[in-house]
Amino acid sequence: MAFLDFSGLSKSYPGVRALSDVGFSVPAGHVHGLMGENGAGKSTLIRILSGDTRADEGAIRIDGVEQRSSSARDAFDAGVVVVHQELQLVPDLSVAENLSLGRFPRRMGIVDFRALYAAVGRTLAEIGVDIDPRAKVASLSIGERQMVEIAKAVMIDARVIALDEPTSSLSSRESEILFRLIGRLREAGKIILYVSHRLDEIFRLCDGCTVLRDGQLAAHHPTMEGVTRETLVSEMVGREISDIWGWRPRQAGAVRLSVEGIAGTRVPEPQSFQARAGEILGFFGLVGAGRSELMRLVYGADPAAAGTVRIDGETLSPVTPRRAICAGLVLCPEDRKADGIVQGRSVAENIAISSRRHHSPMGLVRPSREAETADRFIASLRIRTPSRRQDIVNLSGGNQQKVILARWLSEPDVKVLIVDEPTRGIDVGAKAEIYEILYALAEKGIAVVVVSSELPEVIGICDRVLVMCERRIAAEFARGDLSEAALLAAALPDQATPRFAQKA
Amino acid sequence: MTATIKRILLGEQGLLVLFVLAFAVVSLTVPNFLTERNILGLLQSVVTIGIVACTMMFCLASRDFDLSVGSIVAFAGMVAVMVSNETGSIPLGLLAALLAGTLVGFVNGVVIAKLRINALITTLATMQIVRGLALIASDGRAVGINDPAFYSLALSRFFGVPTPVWIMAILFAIFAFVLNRTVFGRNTLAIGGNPEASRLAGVDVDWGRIGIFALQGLVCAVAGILLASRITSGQPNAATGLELSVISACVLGGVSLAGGRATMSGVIVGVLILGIAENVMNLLNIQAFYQYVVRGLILLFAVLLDTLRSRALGRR
Amino acid sequence: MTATIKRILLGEQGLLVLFVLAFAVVSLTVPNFLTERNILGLLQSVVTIGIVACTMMFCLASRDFDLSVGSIVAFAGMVAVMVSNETGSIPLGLLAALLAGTLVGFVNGVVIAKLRINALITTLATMQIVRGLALIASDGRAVGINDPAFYSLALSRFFGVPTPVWIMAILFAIFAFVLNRTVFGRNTLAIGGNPEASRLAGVDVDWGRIGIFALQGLVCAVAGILLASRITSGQPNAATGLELSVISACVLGGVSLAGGRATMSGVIVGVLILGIAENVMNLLNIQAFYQYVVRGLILLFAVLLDTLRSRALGRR
Amino acid sequence: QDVKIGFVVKQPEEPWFQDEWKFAQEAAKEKGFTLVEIGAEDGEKVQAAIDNLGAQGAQGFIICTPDVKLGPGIVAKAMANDLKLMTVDDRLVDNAGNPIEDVPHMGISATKIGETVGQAIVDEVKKRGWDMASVGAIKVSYDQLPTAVDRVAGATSVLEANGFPAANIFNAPQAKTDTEVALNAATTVINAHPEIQHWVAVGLNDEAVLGAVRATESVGIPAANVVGVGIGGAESAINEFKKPSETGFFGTVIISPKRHGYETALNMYEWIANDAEPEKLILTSGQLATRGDYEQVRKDLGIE
Ligand SMILES: Nc1ncnc2c1ncn2[C@@H]1O[C@H](COP(=O)(O)OP(=O)(O)OP(=O)(O)O)[C@@H](O)[C@H]1O
Ligand SMILES: Nc1ncnc2c1ncn2[C@@H]1O[C@H](COP(=O)(O)OP(=O)(O)OP(=O)(O)O)[C@@H](O)[C@H]1O
Ligand SMILES: O[C@@H]1[C@@H](O)[C@@H](O)CO[C@H]1O
Ligand SMILES: [Mg+2]
Ligand SMILES: [Mg+2]
Repeated sequence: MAFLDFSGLSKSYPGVRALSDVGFSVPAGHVHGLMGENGAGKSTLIRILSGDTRADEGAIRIDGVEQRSSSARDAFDAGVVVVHQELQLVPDLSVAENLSLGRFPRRMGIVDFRALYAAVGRTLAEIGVDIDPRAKVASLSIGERQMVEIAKAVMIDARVIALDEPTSSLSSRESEILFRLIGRLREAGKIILYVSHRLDEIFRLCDGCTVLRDGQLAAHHPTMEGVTRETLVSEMVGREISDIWGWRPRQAGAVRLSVEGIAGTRVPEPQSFQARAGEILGFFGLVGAGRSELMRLVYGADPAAAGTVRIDGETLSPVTPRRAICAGLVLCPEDRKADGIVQGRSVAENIAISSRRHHSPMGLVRPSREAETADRFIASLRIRTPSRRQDIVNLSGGNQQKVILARWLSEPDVKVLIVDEPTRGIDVGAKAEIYEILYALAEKGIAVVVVSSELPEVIGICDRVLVMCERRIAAEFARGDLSEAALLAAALPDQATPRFAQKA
Repeated sequence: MTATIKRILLGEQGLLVLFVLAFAVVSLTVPNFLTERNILGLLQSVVTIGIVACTMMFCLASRDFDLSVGSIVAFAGMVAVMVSNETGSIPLGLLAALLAGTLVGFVNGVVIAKLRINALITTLATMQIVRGLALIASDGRAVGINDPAFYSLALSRFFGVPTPVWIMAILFAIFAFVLNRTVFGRNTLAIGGNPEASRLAGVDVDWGRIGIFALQGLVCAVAGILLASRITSGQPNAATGLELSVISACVLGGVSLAGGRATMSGVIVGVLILGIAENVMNLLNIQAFYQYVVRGLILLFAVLLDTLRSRALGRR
Repeated sequence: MTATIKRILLGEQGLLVLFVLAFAVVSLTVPNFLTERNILGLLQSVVTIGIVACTMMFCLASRDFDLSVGSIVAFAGMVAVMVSNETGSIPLGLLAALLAGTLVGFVNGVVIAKLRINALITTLATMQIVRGLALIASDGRAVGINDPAFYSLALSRFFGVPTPVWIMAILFAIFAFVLNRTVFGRNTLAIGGNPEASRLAGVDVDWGRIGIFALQGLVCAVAGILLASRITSGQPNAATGLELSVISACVLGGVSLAGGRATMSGVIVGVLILGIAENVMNLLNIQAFYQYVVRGLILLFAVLLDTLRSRALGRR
Repeated sequence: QDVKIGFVVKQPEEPWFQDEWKFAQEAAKEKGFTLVEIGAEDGEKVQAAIDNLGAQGAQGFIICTPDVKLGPGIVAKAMANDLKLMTVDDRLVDNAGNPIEDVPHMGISATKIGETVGQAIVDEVKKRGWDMASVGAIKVSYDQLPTAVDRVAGATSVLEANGFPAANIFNAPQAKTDTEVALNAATTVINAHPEIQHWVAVGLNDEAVLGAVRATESVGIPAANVVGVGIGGAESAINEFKKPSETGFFGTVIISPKRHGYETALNMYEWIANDAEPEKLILTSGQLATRGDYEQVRKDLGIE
């Protein structure tokens, strides 16, 4: 019987021990969960498996044969396919080309496009994804891109498939497609490594799981028998977390953000909504419902064609991110790699970039003050980094997300905080802390707008929820009326109207 | 009405449409422009730029940069002439030149892809080294061609069109095919579009880049041979500044310096725009100093239109 | 032992350490190198490159590119001389030159940031336009300086060191401070790291870029004035090819062309390496053609070391 | 005392300067002094070169300056470094544009050499019996370089003085001084005037004129209908004469790099070693060489 076996894996980066002496094995036909806090070493393990990085010590064996992959190509040849945490697609190539990159069907060096489109079309249909194989990836939404990445794993007849947080940008509907797919792969006898911060997914999918903590093996469960939520959380975080939502009642005050009739290229019809002081307003919807696009218009990240945005009654016009920030409206963006992190700059710099104008007299920066702020957030958000001087690209995905949050939390005069997918890729422990911070901000009188695709999160933390469907605000729910069924029903488009999406 | 015009001008084929319009205007207004002789002369004048642009397109599309092309053209021309003279055999001379060009390109590629030295700096360095070698080999002098058969390369014609123009046209066709239909071409675009993703997908990025540079060297050698034949000698200081003209032509033709985007038709239009601009300025007898200014303005204007077009298409 | 050496050479200060080593070797082996005269001569020879490198560093760090610096230097020099001659007032001449330089830079910036035209093409265009203007203004001939007081700008000395060298040193200090300690400098690096993220974080990316180009123009004008004063005339052909030397110096000094990485100390070392290489080749009487080759090899070698260093530091 | 002399030239890649250096080295070998060759393409490099020479203990230098207006700066720099100064080829001028007479100079007037070209063309055109009024002239110009402007102007002035219609002189501007650029510019001119049967060509140097000649060939004008006369007489011109059949490149006005290189170096040596100040002004003249007599002319000038 086939199996995947890790033994004694260790890997260090300057100042960080990402993995130390990790060993476990997974039998064929199993879906194995890999869990741990942000920075625990999950992605590192997967990168080693994919040949992208080399371990300092230790070995990986498949069916007892030691793998010596030193490139992605070698790993492929050994039957290993990896869907990485950060999307790895080429925007200007077609979906089909992306899916067969590195393995084009060819005749004498010439790509057989007919065969390619046919094969890809078949695969996509098979897994139930409605995307044109000829469409350029640049024209797809993030969720659709994620599905393309996942389709990659199916296209190739691999023995080992590793998925690093594949659902972090999928809607529940798309996640369902993925879960069905994983079920099929498992039946076909593949070995599947599944990284996720979502415990319910682990319980639903996995045959066993492994927990990493600080680069070490914290627990290994060959089966899920007797494993509970509580055990996993305490193995991951090292402490008990009773109620991760921790919601408590708040008093909504005056209207702080008032959006009237705003519209733009990707939100064609004028939309209006208000957010009040001390309230946490949720935006729920399926992927592509237009939530992110709406928030980008409100923030001025994209130019609005019509509408007004008022903060405490003052009109911002036209809105630009800079004006918005000065007026106390900030947005923590959804796509951290493209719109969030400033590559090549330190953690401290990434935190200070926006707020430093408040404490830089005559345009002179004050490094000591920025250092202090950075250290404060590194401690309070438990950002795993060797120092505040570390280049942000070297942080794990979840820790990058925390740094971006810290950037906005360090803004002094915030009146309205919009966070788009605030806990994407964030571990349970940190999630609870982030919710706590959002509550504290709301209680200080800030209007907090949370855009989220995670139904439990929306229900767990929001005081009021607006549901978007096909780029319109379709329904509103007070906290008392929140239920999964109601929200989903409001988010799903009418059967009559075809779903707007896909091809741009 | 205006919407339609806008759609046509700023559409996918906008550059081409604009080019056709501009060509029509020039043909009608500039005396002596639209004559067979002049058009053939114009085409011959863009042979070097056109040929080198074929592979520069690949280079830019893969997010690289090659400043050494002018030096390789000169060097290969020198080699062709010197070896032909030495051995008395033109084929041997041509072979040596093609090998020399490919070798320089290959070295560029290896240094850039394997030692991971910045392409700009590497090719800036080889640009100087190779120019130096050309000068050293010839002691800084032009080397005359002994065997007049060598000239016929440039002087011969098929169906009234000079051979170099045919060669350029054939290379355009070949490289359009290579870019769109071969694994090499698609990988090139992938490497430029997202090097990291390409590497993770198992594309051999290093060897892809090396291949592009080697091909660039080979194609520069072809251009160098034709140039030597046209000017009937190998000149060590030929083709200085070629790199900027070629890169301009490519960018005019919509090749993105950020990698991942290129079309052969665009590059051809870019090459022709540059050639027509020079030709028309001379036909209109615009003073040399004003030519600088006009050249700059045309460049700006053409790219501005392309930018508007891309923006209208909603690309970022 | 070897580990220690490796650590020192490839450490954060590796380029500096290497530079000091190389300097020591050169001082010991090359006759006449380490004399006060020669060092002062050397420093004077890098004044133009050094001054322009200050702002080119900002330009590259913000992921932009400026090819027009050489033309601006020449143009500003011409303006300084012509206006001084015309009005009889040197201060007026200098002011006009500074304004002219800033204006060109500002136009570059606006075209690049607001019209969103590729920086390479924009500055390639202004490089030609501005050079053309300089040629037109002077009819292609150098313009002599009427008032000898203008020369004293370059000839005067403080504590035995020529004024231009002082000015360069002061600009080094100023721009090191600007880069590290001002919001403008930090924003420059952020823009280079990720322009979109910077914009969303409230950085005024457009005006930041415009500011950098305008500053670049101003600084080029300073260099142009000093150059005119040193060569006692305004020359429309001055400083051709300056852009490549300056960019080389910056990249040698570790400025990343992909934006987001720059240090003043690195750039100073880069400038000095180039200057020393030229100086030593002439002291050793290396033949002109071999100088090309040596120059290329030095460039490659210096960047190779820096690459090794970066890799050892685990940067990508 | 060890004598060290600098020889600074404006375009080290040009064959002409290679030759000057070569002959200067001959003098150095003969007299046993050190010759330091430095290429300095612009004013700033000239300054650095002079400093460099001073630093390495040279006593004097000879320069062909990138621009004659650099005169006052060069004189001042030479003085500051305590170096003796001579100029070759191009004579320094002061700010008012007058020659700086204190500096010994060996060279040739650009206008005069242009006139020699013009005269050679006129003579040949008359000899071939063409109708002056129907001949076209390609003026390959490089206006950025004052020497080039003067040379070409000298040539066309002689053409016009001999009845050549000014309207038939067509400008083919070069953006760079290489043959390909001249070829492209000249092609446009020729194609714009298909009615003209006979062509003459002038330009800054041999390479420029060669470009024009190649252009006539590429459109199929027979060699017998073309008279191009270049300036310089280095390899690129000689190659033309060595071609098996005659081309439109009729001749070149050779100036002697031997005198310019060897004699200036020798004079500088005498000045330093024996305090024998050279003549303030030596003007050499250009001599026309054609296919028939170039070997003899070169021998006469002491080249080869
Ligand atoms: N190239 C690198 N250079 C330096 N440190 C690195 C590098 N890559 C990863 N690390 C560090 O290694 C540790 C493990 O990172 P890894 O990405 O494996 O975490 P993870 O478990 O996937 O976290 P997340 O849940 O946030 O994705 C982190 O502390 C990270 O900062
Ligand atoms: N660059 C783009 N080009 C074309 N269409 C786009 C682009 N970006 C987004 N879209 C489309 O706009 C629609 C709205 O996307 P948006 O990101 O706002 O949805 P969302 O509700 O925030 O969902 P999520 O962020 O979870 O994907 C999607 O259908 C998407 O396909
Ligand atoms: O530049 C020219 C050079 O080409 C040679 O002809 C001698 O004179 C110089 O002025
Ligand atoms: Mg991870
Ligand atoms: Mg969204």
